[in-house]
Amino acid sequence: MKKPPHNSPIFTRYDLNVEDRHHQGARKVSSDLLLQRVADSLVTGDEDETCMAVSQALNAHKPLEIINESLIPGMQEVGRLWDLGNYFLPQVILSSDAMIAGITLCEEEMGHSMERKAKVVTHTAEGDIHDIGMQIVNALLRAGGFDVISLGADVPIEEVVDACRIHRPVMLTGTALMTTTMTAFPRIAMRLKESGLDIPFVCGGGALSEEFVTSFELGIWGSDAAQAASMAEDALSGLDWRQLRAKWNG
Amino acid sequence: MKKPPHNSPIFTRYDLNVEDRHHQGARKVSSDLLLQRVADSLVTGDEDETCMAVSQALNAHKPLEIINESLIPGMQEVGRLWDLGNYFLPQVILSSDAMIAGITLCEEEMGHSMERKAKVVTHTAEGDIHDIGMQIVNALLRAGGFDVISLGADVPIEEVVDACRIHRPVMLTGTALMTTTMTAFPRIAMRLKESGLDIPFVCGGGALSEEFVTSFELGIWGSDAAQAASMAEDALSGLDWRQLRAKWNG
Amino acid sequence: MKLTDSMAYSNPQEMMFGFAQKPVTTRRGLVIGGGSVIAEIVPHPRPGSEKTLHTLLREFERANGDALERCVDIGTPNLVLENEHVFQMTDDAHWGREIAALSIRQLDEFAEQYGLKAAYRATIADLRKPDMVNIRDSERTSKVLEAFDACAEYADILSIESIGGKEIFDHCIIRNDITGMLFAQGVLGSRDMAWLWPQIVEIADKHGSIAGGDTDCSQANTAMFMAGGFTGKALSHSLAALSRAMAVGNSLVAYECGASGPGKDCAYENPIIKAITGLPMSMEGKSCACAHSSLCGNVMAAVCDLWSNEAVEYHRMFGGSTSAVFSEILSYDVASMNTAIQLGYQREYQACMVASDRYRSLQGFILSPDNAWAIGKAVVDNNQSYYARTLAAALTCGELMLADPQLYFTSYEKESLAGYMTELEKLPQEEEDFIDLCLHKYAQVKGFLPQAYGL
Amino acid sequence: MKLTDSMAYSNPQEMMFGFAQKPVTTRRGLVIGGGSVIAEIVPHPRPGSEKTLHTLLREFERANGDALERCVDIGTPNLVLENEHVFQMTDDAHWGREIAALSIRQLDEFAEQYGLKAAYRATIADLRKPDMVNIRDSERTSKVLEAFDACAEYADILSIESIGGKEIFDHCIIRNDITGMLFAQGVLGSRDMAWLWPQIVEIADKHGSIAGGDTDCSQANTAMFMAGGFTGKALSHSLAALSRAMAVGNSLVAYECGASGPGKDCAYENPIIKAITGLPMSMEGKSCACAHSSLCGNVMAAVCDLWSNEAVEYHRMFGGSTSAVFSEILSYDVASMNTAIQLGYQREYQACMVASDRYRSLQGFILSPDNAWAIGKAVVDNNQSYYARTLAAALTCGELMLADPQLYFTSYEKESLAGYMTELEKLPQEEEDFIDLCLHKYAQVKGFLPQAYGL
Ligand code: B12
Ligand code: B12
Repeated sequence: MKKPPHNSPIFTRYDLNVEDRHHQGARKVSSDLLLQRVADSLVTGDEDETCMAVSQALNAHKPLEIINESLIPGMQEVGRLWDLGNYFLPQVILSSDAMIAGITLCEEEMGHSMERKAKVVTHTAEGDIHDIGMQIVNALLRAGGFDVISLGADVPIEEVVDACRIHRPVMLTGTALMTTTMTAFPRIAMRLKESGLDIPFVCGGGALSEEFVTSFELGIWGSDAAQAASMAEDALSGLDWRQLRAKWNG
Repeated sequence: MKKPPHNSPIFTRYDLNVEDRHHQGARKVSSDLLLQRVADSLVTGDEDETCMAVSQALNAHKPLEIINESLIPGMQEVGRLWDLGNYFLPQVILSSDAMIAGITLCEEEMGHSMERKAKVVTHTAEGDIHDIGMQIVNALLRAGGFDVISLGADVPIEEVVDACRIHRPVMLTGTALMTTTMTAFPRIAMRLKESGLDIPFVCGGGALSEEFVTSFELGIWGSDAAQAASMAEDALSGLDWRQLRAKWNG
Repeated sequence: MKLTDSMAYSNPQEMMFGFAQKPVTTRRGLVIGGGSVIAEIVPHPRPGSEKTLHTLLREFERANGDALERCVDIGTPNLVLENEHVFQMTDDAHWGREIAALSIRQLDEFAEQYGLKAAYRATIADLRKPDMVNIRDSERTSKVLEAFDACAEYADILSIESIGGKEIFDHCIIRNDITGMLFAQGVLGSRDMAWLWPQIVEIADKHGSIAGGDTDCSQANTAMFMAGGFTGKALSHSLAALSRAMAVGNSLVAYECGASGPGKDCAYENPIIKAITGLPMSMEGKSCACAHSSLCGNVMAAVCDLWSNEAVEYHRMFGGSTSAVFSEILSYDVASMNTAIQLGYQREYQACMVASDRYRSLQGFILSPDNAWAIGKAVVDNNQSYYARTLAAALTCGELMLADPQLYFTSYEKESLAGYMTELEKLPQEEEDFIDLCLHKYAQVKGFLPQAYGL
Repeated sequence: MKLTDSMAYSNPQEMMFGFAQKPVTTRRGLVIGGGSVIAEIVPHPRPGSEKTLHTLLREFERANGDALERCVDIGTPNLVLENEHVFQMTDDAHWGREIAALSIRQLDEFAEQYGLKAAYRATIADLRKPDMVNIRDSERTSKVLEAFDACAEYADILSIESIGGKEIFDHCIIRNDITGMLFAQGVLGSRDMAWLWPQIVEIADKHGSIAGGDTDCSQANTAMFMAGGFTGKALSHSLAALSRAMAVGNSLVAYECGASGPGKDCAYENPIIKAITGLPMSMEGKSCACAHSSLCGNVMAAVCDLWSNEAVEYHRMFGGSTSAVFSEILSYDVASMNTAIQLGYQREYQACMVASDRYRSLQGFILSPDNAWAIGKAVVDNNQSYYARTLAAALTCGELMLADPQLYFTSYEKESLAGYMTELEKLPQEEEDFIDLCLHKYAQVKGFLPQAYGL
């Protein structure tokens, strides 16, 4: 079958145009070789290597040191590369898996689990089984140091409200990919208001629009899972839903 | 340039498929030759011929007779052929022009204008100059024997409300072809309610949907100009906007 | 002014999509009609967004941005972005200017960041409704010209859908009165364009913008739209086809006044205009179903240089906003045409587009390149007057339809067409006589103001 | 069950849109794959309309009616109308039945009144989310089967987008884990279809309906969708391409169990399936941009038998409802393909569709007929096991991409692809060994239930 001449005006490979526009590697996070090795293993997202590196480091360092001076800064590097557009999603997920494994080791050593920043409840709308978006959100929130209580997919409204009543999270997230299921969110928001729970409710998922989410109280629209952690940070720092909406939407 | 073989599965000429499905001519409306000639001239939509036929008939018949026994029944035949799908729009418009000319002659003879069924106010939405739909509606309402007060295109809300206050029509119509102008209709309806004018407000035009029009009080959705006259008849016979909506929408 | 007396193309076979005899290059270096077809996307603001300049700017920022982003995401090399003014943008030139400026900023960002080559077309709204104002001398008239001046600063291309003759046309179209339509389209419309377009061209030149072109949308498209599909009962398709042919006499004037193309998408007479002028033309067909249905969805692509969706209201769909979705559909439409050119299969591809619709409908038939060219030929061979060439276009159009045995008519269409032809054949030779006849016949039409046409 | 060991087409040049080796005829006499391409329109109900059966019926009545009306208005000879079940229609079989019955009534009315030939496809929603229920034995499982039985009474064609393996796939896709994706698509998905499809075929036969086919939408389309366009950063395009190739091992099972086609529109693996089976396939590309974007909008038409919009939510546009608008767009798309066939230009036309996207993206490249055929060949040549053929599909797909110098990669894509290939090459020979490996590796994945796959 005939083929068009090279460089014909049929399409443009913009991915090649912008390639290595911003090429950058991970930065060094520690002068200590053992700690740097832990960080490196995170950056490559190699869970086994992370576990080995952490156990080694535990001979010379306190668990908390390892967490604060290699695992967390290492993960921050990963986040930076992702923000830069150098890293793709799976790299971030793998790093976060590795970090969690590393932290678990440290926690065993400490004999108690480390202090998480705060609780975040996540779920996928009732009647909706499209939960990949939520899974990404979960991973990125965990990577950000939050205690994620994920209710899973197709979660009844009541269950969501109860979970908020019990856990008092700094933030609630919802994912919906169907216009026929997203209608659950305003109802959840209403029930939360009724129960006096003014929790910022970040809603995302293919079906949602900024218009829709900002049309009900508590609602903040999330266009990209990558925003989840920073939004939780904001909530943690005391911004209420109106302030979050003002900052992230519009 | 190559042509495809005849009857190839590229398209189907459905217009030919259904052609002369329902072929019918106009029915006789009067045994009186002069009156029938008037009716015939209407059916062919020949205004000059109608005028001649009417002046002739006036020698033998009372003006009101001519109106009631040839002009009106003749126009009814036209309406019937249009409903059957035998007649196209222009044929109806021309017949209605002819009828109006004929009636004018009779009125001159009577020395006073004939009793119209009732008043109907028509307009095209503020900011909208798409008024052909309205022009069709005007012609068909006149053909139906109604006294049409047409405010024209791009009519300010206040003007519409005032016209209703002054004329107290049995029905108000609005036409809008732009989604950016149709928003005037709910506001008109509201102002009418405020002024205690519960006039059925039939809204049509490419931009409108049944959902939209039935979302505000007084609103009745008109999908086709051909409905206007029958709707006015219903209003005249005492149906209120709710009953009209129930009958024509949903 | 001397009317065009020759064809740019010596025969229809020379005409091909993506190629115009006189390509146009925008100030951003986008070449139109220079060997490839380019998508022209037209987003339309949602109701309510026109309430304030701020909300309308936001709306266009979104709609334009979504279109540009989608083009980058799927690899569309070039794009023309058109904003058809809503009332407010022309009524207040400041609005038009701000939105043009915004759009240009967006275009330049994408050019800078990705290398996407694009152009911006501003289509001013013709607010001069003839039965409401004196189209040559009214506040609305000056507003239209101010809007042109304001947008020309930024826009790569300027257009309008002028509505001269519309008051007569509307009166006649619903009365099956082809004489009046000929008067409205051929005489009044042409005279209005001859008055309006030199001013537009001057404004464009002053700002280094391109005077694109005009369309007889207000008349021929009303006819096409009312004739509708195979179940339509509002108008005969033959009248709509004749109205299309008569549109040429009208739209051609813009180019005779110095418009250089790309012509306006909704001008379905553009295949004829291109045959005459050799200028690049924007056209629309199947992928403008979002704006209105047509019976010539494929054939319209046969000789297009830009390929448009006419207008789509900004809304979410599962696949993104309508602006993104239709950019993608248009992009792939033109990609296959450009591939055909690259592979040397453009003739075969064109034949498929034409044969798809040639006998589907009268509109499709007369807009097939060969017939379009023949109508154009009649226009230039009868250049004694606007009237003469418009009448010739209509007569030739009718003869072409009657001559092809593969083109079937319902009995109603056959009768109608016969009727129109006899009516046309009975019309006077000279323009003056025709004008006198019409001035008398239509004196009573609401809002008709002969002076507004210099009559 | 013995796995397919031969190709229906002895070479890719034999494959052409509109022609399937084994055409299918519906109970209404519509022939699919018999020499012309037919549009498949898929309207989707608006949010809120699912509240009651009454409102949902009204919604589909409108959406279906608009599509049929538009086809008559523009002269579309044939149509396939698909309703993709929303949750409620499958959850309560009565709803599914009522809507199927209504749709059939509408089809028959139009056939009677105008002679429009159409068919109705009911696509049942697969509610058996593996990490929530035992997909072989749960209330949802029986509901799915009941829905099939209820709709088979009326529907001309039955389909489903089954989701076996999805729990593992979702876990692995976001972890760049191709081994797990191979397990999910090749082993789990295939075993689920082998369990599910004989039951569907039996139901279809009982009612004289057609068991259309399945799709790996739940997996390969998730990958394609996440890889996105040229600015996407969620997933590598090479992984999405490999996932597409692996989808064949999965979707093919439905046909091995007796499904006869037309395959499901969203199965972008269908060109490969058609090469293997010779059955008619529904495909989607540029005109399903309303449902999602893609980098293979034209090439997907190269060997399609039905041409679909995947799904469009019912809404008003200027040109009518989305259902009418997309029926018109699809109608003209297929009209030009059918014209090409009639003129004998189908090869040239096909070449344009293919060359438009062949080097635009990896997905477009591997779905070009020649590559699709080659991947199919690898599948049938390695029919020892589901695992073996799926692995072969992936490896061949990777080799094809690496072998063509005109196909460019970003460095990230190059690295990624190299990585996947080495990982695949290291995998065990035998299916049992692979299964053991995976049962161990993914034992901890939330909701993974080996017994649900007979493991
Ligand atoms: C994969 C897929 C499936 C998979 C889902 C697997 C899974 N576990 O998720 C399967 C096969 C199971 C499936 C089933 C169905 N699907 Co489906 N599916 C898709 C598809 C192709 C891709 C969705 C996806 O995974 N996207 C990738 C993820 C990552 O995107 P995302 O979730 O939106 O998340 C991103 C952002 O939104 C954001 N985000 C998301 N959540 C949050 C939260 C926070 C806090 C923040 C900050 C950000 C954020 O972050 C992510 C990016 O970083 C879409 C196509 C489309 N156009 O969307 C259809 C689609 C969603 N499905 C659709 C349909 C109709 C169905 C079915 C009903 C089909 C059927 N008849 O069987 C069933 C649904 C059954 C049910 N009750 O849910 C329709 C929905 C139509 C509608 N009503 O809106 C779509 C749109 C396809 C279409 N065009 O018709 N589907
Ligand atoms: C002809 C036309 C024009 C003509 C109008 C001439 C005239 N005097 O009407 C002209 C050229 C002037 C024009 C101008 C413009 N137009 Co214009 N125009 C059209 C077009 C092509 C056809 C409209 C038409 O005549 N239809 C035929 C009539 C008979 O249909 P109808 O009015 O709907 O009436 C039928 C039914 O609705 C019903 N009906 C109507 N009223 C009533 C009332 C009652 C009581 C009942 C019972 C029934 C009923 O009966 C009729 C059938 O029997 C449409 C295309 C489209 N898709 O609609 C665009 C369209 C309406 N125009 C459009 C636009 C954007 C414009 C402009 C802004 C373009 C510009 N930038 O210049 C300007 C508008 C300026 C302004 N402020 O109004 C858009 C509107 C977009 C939107 N926001 O919704 C459309 C939809 C085109 C598009 N796809 O973008 N236009």
